[in-house]
Amino acid sequence: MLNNTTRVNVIVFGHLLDITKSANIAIENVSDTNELVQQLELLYPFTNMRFAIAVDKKIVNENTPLNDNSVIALLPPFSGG
Amino acid sequence: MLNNTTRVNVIVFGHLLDITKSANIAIENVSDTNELVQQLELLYPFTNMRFAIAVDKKIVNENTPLNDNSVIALLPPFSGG
Amino acid sequence: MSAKQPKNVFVQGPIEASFIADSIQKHSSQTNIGAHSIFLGQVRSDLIKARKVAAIDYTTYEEMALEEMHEIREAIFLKYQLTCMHIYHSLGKVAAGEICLFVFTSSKHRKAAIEACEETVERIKAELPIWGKELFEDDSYQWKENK
Amino acid sequence: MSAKQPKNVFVQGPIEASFIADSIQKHSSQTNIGAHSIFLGQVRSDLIKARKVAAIDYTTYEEMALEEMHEIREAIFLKYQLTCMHIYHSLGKVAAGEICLFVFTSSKHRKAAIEACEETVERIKAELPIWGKELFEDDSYQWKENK
Repeated sequence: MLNNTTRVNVIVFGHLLDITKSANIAIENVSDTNELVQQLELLYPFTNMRFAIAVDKKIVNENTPLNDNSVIALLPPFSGG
Repeated sequence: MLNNTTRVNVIVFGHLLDITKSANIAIENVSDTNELVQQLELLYPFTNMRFAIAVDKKIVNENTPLNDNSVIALLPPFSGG
Repeated sequence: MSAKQPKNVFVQGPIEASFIADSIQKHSSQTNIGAHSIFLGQVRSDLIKARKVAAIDYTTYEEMALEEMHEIREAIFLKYQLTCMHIYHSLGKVAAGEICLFVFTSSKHRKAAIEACEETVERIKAELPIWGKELFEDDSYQWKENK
Repeated sequence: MSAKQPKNVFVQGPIEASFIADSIQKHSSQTNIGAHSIFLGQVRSDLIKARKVAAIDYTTYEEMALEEMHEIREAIFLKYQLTCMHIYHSLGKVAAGEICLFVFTSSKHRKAAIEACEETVERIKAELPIWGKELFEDDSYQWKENK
């Protein structure tokens, strides 16, 4: 099982795009959303940015396990209408 | 002052028109709205008909004196919109 | 823009969708508006004692209705932060499926427009001397009663 | 008529007044409708730190937004006696003065249409993953924040 690294696709929206510059980020070796956020914070200056996390199109409020096919979205506060 | 008879113009709306057949009725010798209603009830079968009375375009809820130029409207329940 | 001048609100016959579109379009130059709330009353073909409503024929006591409408308008403008308000009510015959009432409020933020529109509709129904005569398909009629 | 099928709600660019008129017109054949309630969101040219908003550029997480919208639609149909409900939101650039949101509810009596429209607008603003980027006249921008 050593070669079974998790690779998740992260989609980025709103003002977070100004920081990532890219709408799609691949992150490897993360098993849950807490680990994902830690990884992202190493890569990008996300400090003080407010955003929700959706896993497979559902917003999650607690640490959530991820698997190889998870689609994670980083969602800044909505401003439609 | 004997020849000084009050003559008021009564405008009729809605289902009351089905009874009066006329939209304008002249009524003489009435000094207030109570007297007017009594006169009208002698002329028309108004029993059990619900209507408000407007004197000079304002709905009156109490007996109101009339004068020679008063315009009285008989207003069944409104049903606009 | 102003609640000061009495305005006519009556339209002969139904209110057309194109008229509503024109009213909306006219507001595109007012770029301080963020929200519009619109209420439309449409004539229903209710079935009453096996007779179907084909149209409603509206009459009013116009002089009184315009004075009342002016009072309602002033009260609504005092109570809500509106940019503008437009009200149209049909007179004469309006067939089932056609529009007989058009209330249109605009404001910077949605709350004022939505609440002002709703209150205006309620006041119009309760306070304007307007009567609807429901004309049935068999040429009989009855006077409408609002709930 | 049905809340069962997911429907697309997104429109590229502004929502035109003629599109709104067509939507209204289409309901004239539904003679069981007595009331329509419409909410329109219009892009304001707010002045922010001496820069004027010229347009808003809307983006969405479409797959998620359509699922959320479907849930909102089902909840509203369960809660209110509606005849129908139509919702459109712009994507891409909408200039100041143009319409970016169109919510349209219809019912037999006014209460259901009015309340359903208001609740739907609130839920759209709070729950749909949509972001507005305010484009200023000087070509700078900022991300919009809803109150």
